[in-house]
Amino acid sequence: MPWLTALLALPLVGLIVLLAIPGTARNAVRMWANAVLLGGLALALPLWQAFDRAASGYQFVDRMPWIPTLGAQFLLGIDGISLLLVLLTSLLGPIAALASWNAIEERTKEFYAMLLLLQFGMLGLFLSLDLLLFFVFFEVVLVPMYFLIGIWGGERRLYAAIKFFLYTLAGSVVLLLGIIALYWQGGLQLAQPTFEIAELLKLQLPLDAQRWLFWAFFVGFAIKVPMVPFHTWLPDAHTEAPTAGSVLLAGVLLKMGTYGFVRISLPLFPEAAREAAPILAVLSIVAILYGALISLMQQDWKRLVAYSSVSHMGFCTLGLAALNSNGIAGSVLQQINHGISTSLLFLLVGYIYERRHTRQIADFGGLAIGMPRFAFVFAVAVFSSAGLPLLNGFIGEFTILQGAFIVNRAWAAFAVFGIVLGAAYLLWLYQRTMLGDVRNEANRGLPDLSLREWATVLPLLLLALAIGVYPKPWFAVLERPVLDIAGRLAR
Amino acid sequence: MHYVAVSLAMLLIGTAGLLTRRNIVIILMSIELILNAVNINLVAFSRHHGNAAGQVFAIFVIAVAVAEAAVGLGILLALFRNRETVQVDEVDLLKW
Amino acid sequence: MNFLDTLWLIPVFPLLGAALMMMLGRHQYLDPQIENGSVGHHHHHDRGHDQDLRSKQGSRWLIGPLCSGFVLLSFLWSLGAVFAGRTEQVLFTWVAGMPFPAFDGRMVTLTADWGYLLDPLSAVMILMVTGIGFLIHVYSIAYMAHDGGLYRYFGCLNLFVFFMLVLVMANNYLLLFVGWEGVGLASYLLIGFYFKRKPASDAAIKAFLMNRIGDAGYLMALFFLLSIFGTLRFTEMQAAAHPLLPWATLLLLAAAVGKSAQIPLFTWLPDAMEGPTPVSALMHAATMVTAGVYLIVRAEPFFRLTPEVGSLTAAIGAATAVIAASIALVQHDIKKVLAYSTISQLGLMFMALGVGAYWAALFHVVTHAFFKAQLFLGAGSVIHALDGEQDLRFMGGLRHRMPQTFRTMFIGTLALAGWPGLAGFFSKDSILTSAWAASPVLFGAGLFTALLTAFYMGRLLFLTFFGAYRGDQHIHESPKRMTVPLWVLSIGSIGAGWFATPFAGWLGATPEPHSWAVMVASAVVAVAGLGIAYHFYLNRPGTADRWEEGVAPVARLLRARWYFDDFYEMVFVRGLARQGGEWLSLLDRRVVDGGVNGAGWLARKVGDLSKWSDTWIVDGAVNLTAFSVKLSSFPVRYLQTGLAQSYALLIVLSLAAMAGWYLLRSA
Amino acid sequence: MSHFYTDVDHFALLPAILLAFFGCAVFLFDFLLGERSRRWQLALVLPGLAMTGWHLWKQGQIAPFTAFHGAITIDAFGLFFNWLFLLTAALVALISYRYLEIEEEHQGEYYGLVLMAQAGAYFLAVGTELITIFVGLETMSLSFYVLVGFLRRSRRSNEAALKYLILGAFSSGILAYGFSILYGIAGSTYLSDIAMAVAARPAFDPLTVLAILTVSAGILFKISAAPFHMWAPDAYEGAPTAVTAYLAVGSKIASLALLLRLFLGPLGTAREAWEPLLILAAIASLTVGNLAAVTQTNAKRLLAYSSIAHAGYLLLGLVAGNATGLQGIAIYTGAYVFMTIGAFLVLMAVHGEEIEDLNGFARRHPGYAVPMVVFLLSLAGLPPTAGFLGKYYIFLALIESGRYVLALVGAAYVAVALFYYFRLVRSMFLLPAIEVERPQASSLGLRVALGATGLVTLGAGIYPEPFLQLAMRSLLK
Amino acid sequence: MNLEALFFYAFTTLALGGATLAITRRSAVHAAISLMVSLLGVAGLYLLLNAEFLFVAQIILYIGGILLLFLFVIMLVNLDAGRGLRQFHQRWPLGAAVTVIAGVAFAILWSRAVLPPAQTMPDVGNVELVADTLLQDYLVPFEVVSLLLLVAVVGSVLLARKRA
Repeated sequence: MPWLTALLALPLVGLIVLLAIPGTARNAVRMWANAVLLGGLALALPLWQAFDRAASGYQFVDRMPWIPTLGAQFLLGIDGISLLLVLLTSLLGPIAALASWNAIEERTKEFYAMLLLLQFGMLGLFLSLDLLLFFVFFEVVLVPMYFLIGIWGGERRLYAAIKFFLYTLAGSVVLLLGIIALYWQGGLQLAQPTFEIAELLKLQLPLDAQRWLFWAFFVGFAIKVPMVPFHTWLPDAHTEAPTAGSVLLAGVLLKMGTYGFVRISLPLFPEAAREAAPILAVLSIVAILYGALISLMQQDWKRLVAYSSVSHMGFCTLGLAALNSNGIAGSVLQQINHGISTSLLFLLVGYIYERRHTRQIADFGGLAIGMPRFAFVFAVAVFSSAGLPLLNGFIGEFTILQGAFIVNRAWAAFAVFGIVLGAAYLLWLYQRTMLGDVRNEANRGLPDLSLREWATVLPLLLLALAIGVYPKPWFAVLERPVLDIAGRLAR
Repeated sequence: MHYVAVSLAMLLIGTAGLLTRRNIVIILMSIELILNAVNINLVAFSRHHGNAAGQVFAIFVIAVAVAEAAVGLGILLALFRNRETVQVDEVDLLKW
Repeated sequence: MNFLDTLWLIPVFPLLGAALMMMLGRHQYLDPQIENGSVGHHHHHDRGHDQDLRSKQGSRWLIGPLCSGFVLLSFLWSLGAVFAGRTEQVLFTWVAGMPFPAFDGRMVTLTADWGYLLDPLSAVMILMVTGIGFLIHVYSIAYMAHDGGLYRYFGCLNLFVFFMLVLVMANNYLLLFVGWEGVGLASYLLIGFYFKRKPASDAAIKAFLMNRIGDAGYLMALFFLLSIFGTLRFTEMQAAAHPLLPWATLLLLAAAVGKSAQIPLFTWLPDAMEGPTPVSALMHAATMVTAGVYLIVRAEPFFRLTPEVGSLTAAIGAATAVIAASIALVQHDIKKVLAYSTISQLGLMFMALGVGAYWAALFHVVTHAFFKAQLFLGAGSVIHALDGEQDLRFMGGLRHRMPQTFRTMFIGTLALAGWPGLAGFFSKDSILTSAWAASPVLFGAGLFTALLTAFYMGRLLFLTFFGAYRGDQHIHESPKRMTVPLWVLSIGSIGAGWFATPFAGWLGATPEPHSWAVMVASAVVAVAGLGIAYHFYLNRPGTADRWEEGVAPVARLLRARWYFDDFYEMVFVRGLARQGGEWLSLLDRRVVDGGVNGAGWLARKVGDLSKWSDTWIVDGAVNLTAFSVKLSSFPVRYLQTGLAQSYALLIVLSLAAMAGWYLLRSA
Repeated sequence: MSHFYTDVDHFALLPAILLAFFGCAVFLFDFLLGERSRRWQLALVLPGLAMTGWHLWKQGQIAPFTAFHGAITIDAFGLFFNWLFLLTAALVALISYRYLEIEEEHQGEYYGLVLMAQAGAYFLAVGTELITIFVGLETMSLSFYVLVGFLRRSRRSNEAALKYLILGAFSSGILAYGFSILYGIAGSTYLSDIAMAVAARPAFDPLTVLAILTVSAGILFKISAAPFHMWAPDAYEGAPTAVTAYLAVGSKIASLALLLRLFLGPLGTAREAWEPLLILAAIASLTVGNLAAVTQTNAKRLLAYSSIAHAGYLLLGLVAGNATGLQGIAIYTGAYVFMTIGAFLVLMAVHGEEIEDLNGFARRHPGYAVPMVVFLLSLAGLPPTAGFLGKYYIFLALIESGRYVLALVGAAYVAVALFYYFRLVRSMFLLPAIEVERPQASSLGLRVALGATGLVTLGAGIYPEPFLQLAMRSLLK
Repeated sequence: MNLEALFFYAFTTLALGGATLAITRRSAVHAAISLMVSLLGVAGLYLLLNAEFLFVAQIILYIGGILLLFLFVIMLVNLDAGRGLRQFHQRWPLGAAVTVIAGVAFAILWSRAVLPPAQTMPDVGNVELVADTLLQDYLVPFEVVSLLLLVAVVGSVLLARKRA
């Protein structure tokens, strides 16, 4: 059974059916979209069981000819790394859809159509094992995200939407040049020019070519992550995006960059990666500290969370820069963790925005009095994000830092301060919004989390706790692919 | 080579007219001059190479010149009906 | 079935309690009381209101006993375990990372079990945590009876006990860190219990952040240890000298300094007194702050191999002891006096650790736990009676009105002051003896601290319980549920000291032989301190003020708490703030409003700079690109004049240029 | 038939004859029947195109062959471009009908001129002799001059036609001058002879250089490459929108065919001499086209500038000079036909030229707005659209030939291009409508054309294999 | 100086002088007449080059056809009414200068050019030769040019006719 193809096709089929539903039947649209995304989750979850953790290479491979002229195939498959990201995507999709149930009153049908298209693109990116297919999905996600931000976003949505689009596009065209150049190099060495990653891994690339290719791919991925100094699209995009957009942007889209590093840059250009690692690490550390420091100064709740993403993604890239198994495994796990905790934060910001229609931190205070459940969930999200042990964030950060420490003790030493600062801005945020007395009467009598809202946050809460308390299975899934990559890098 | 020089001079005079005059009719005349320059060239080369292809080409160029003049003047008339001008630098609705 | 197989149950009880509180308390997570404007301390409640509250929340009375019961179960279980012997129990593999090369080149795997180790060291701590924890739970039932948020309170208290147990029972450094951070979390939650008050939440954040600085050190230490030994499990780490070991111990010391509020990271502890008094007793006096000491004792083999770090420990300890004690001299807030006293005593313990008297430090931890908890709870009783009044200047003469409290406080004071025969005397004596053996300077510092301790404790006692009452409250003795724990604790305060030798033996240490000279000195100092206090505050009231005028600069220094907070503020805030122009001063206001001290200040200041650079430099570059694209659009556009002839001109010009290029090329 | 005019000759000429025949028929019917006939003219044009197509297909069966002593060469290259002309003409005819009615200039000559222009273009693709090419080019150009000025009552249309004519005639003169030099070099007007003569000379021979200069100026003008592009924005803006589409596609790719014929054929051996020139022109086109488009407020003008940029990409394909580059040009032009006509036809449906007129368009007519997004994405070169494939091949060709900097420049401008293309998307989707509903120029023909262009643009992006095979086979045979 | 050279210079003077006058005359009618002179000069050059057919074609087609067309239009739009207007636009020196520069560059290129060796014309009458060439080798353009002229006729009628 072409499992992955079915998984990928589901949102697309759902989208086509959705287009047939009249736009005025809003509830039907909502229910259908939610059902499709939940169906996707139901389809994805059994992968966790069926996945063979001991096997090297890719599993559930679906291979079909696509553009034989170019040597591009429709090639889907997963290993442990993509398995986790696919599961995360499948989980965040329905959550984002459910979270938007009441928030999107206008152009509902278009909204869910975009959501389904986005889901299709995200799944496709993590599933594809063919570089051209990968690139296509890399671009496909841009359009729905542009519309999500541009139509249903905040005040500066027009600016944010095009900024997001242009930034990412600018990176991806360079990425495209890299892919083309790699393909060409492959054509010189292989019998048949191909985009298949597994085949390209067999290339013996000269160091010089590796360097050029690595930096070309770097530009594309670093902007997507985003690494400092390419990060400034992120706060705008996040702040202006609707909740579902922020959740998917932070939860999944940013991972495309780090995933690209893990899947392509590191294994394909190991020597160049070794050369570039110090630069990557320095940029990551700058991102960690810089993001955290800027977060401290934010007056806008959502913007703060957005900047915190810069900091957290800095940890992910630092792990990659370590180039060893712990760094990479920690990085992948931290990608998942960031997806969980930051999505939680964005969901909560979204819910409070639905109630109060402001995101200025100064407008809040004392919310814990009227909304204890909200405050509780927010506290868990904050501590998860701050990397408290027994919650998910700690495991990832610890492993990353350990990996970095092995390579260079100074890296770990600098990055560790990110943890201190992380606690600082998060707790301060918590204090200014949740604690204290109610200063603004508008904050009194706000309804606490509804059942639907609970349904969106609970899976994430449980997952955060589960990863924190028992991370072993997650590492087990990652072990094979990460060791393979680290092995290539060590050679 | 003398003819080539005449041709070039003719070409330049036509170009100069095209670039400097305001009157559209005269600009169209300048284009005729340019085509004549081409013809001088063609006929000169025709003799140089000892075949008639150049002359035949010149005939076609003349035909083209006629056609262009006709259409050009037709457009000029249409414009004149709308704008009451034949000064080329007054025709600048479309810019930037 | 071996009783030790059930070791894992010990932390589970309080965890159950915490979870139960979280589940049940969802609806009454915050009690309405707190919403009605109380700031946590009690006004006179008329019974009717109380009844009303009770009828509204039928299960309210159950919370305290239930949670106390869980801790009691834990205590009993640990009693059983302690007497059953020493063991190590691995529950499951917790973190299972990837292989990596250790410093010596072997490939090892990053793993950490969720496992417990029961040895004398942890046994002592377990008993202390559960025992004192139980007493404080019981005490809280009455103390917090009128407060809102009981579910939250007891839930957090149980959570704290759970994490503290994880901390002391962990069989590896990583799991220890779980407890380490966990108690930080519980501490944050409890200090900020009265979350509507800004100082409370400020203090909570400050405590958490200052601890986090230490934690950063802990994490780094973990990485060093992992790379040196390839494992984090206590029983597998074979202590051996390694060139990088000093780094590990130094970083561990940094962690301990944060958690145990030593110089320079001590300023959070006095602020932490914003929490409810039982919390101060439990966490910020008896148990949590001693985690630092526990950590160093746990890491004893490494510290032994790195004497230079030991010396630093001793120096930090001695300095902290003297400085904190001196600050305590001038505090007016009864809880602040005790807080500084705690810091000072922790300093003594660090001094002991530094000179290698690990058992002595631990011994002092135990005795200190008894009398400091007792003192805090007594102070709580006083505060409770005075309806929230904490200022010594508005107390006095309480001895008759609160006899039970007075008696227990009296015992506690003497014990802390080191009255011969009481617990504090013996433990302090052990420390001084070791210090004497190590260095006369340290000994002097210790002795001086003892003098100061006796003095300020005497001051506290006299100002509170003697003389005439200077306030205007209706005073009543606290209920039994509060005084009984006090009495139980005073048993420890009196008797614990006599078990020094068996204690050391149990830990496998050989105490220094008693030195009579040290003993005498210590006793003399204690008595003298108390005597001076008597002279100053009871015999001749007003002497103190005169003295203060006499040594005004010193007094100012002490009042200002040696300018530590101001120093942090000045360096991290104002130093930068003054440089900037108007926007910086605007920021300053924002920062001052922010209320977080220390590193947070600096961070935010730099944060603003980064934000500025983000807006103007990084984003600026991008926008500049966009702008210049747009800008360059215009010249290109305005070439398009609309004039056909200028178009033709460009054609000819291009032709000329191209022809020129060919000419130049061939020339 | 005489020996001057053989069956083969006839067969080679047949498509052009058909086009001319149907063109004349349209003129004639319009003249004879007047008003009443107009509804049926489309019924004359489409069968005419269909028959032309039939014969093109038959030619394809026996291609390659030459006729008229080598004046015409029916080869894969020529057929490929002719198929594109055919598609373009058909689409333009389909979309013009209702548009002309609204503009109240619905006259029969229009379709006749469309067919005549295509007949002229036919010789640009298959002509291998200078006079044939020149006359074909002029036939096409003259048709376009008239078409651009077709809205006689519109000042803008007059003006556009006038400027186009003056500059076009000037450039034709320069081109003819260049042709005369080529004739001077070879003593013959047949490309094969000229090729030999040029090959016998060094690349930087002064005469060759002169020929290259003038010929390239003439042709670059026609494909609207900078710095000979200046007419394009004005002509595009002033022309009737349907004609703009035809101009932007038909005229440009026909001239491109000529460019390739000449520069890869007779001038191929002088690559060294013309390559820097074309590189400059390509970069200038990319720069001018993309930058000037950024701040436009008129949608047609914006697309005009963008078509200048597209000329730049096409030139890059030629500059790369390898087989991939040619494939790239073929695929790019194929995609270009559909996406450009698609974009223009949506503008026609909006019946407005300013970008502001598009505001809120998506709410009212999502059926047009969504395909427009596809067209714009394709124009910008994003996957999964046909435009991506074209850019892909161009970049691949540049990288294969080691021209990394050019590839990077080309890639960088993709981002700029997306910025201005998405200003249209922004208007359609993100901005509220500023005025009451405008008359909408929808018609069956428009919808059919929209469906066709949209499907091809997206379909070729998603499953490009058949399209690639087609393009490859047509160009590499 | 032989006779042919004399004629060459005479016709050249006529052609270039007429051309110069054509683009500098203020009156459009004068310009048209100057153009006629220039075209006559060119026709003379054709004669010198043994292109008798072209000589005739030049006189009939150009002078008879095109020039008449020009004059006709000049009358129609009443151009001489605009005599008082500026005839050169303001930036004409720029245009002239660029032309000169381009001319110099082209002239230098030409001066270095080497033509292939000259051939002699076949010994047949010019008209016969041209006719043969036209109808044998250049049948296609001959057919296509009819299309061109058709387009020109239809187009100019369409554009120039009074609107309905």
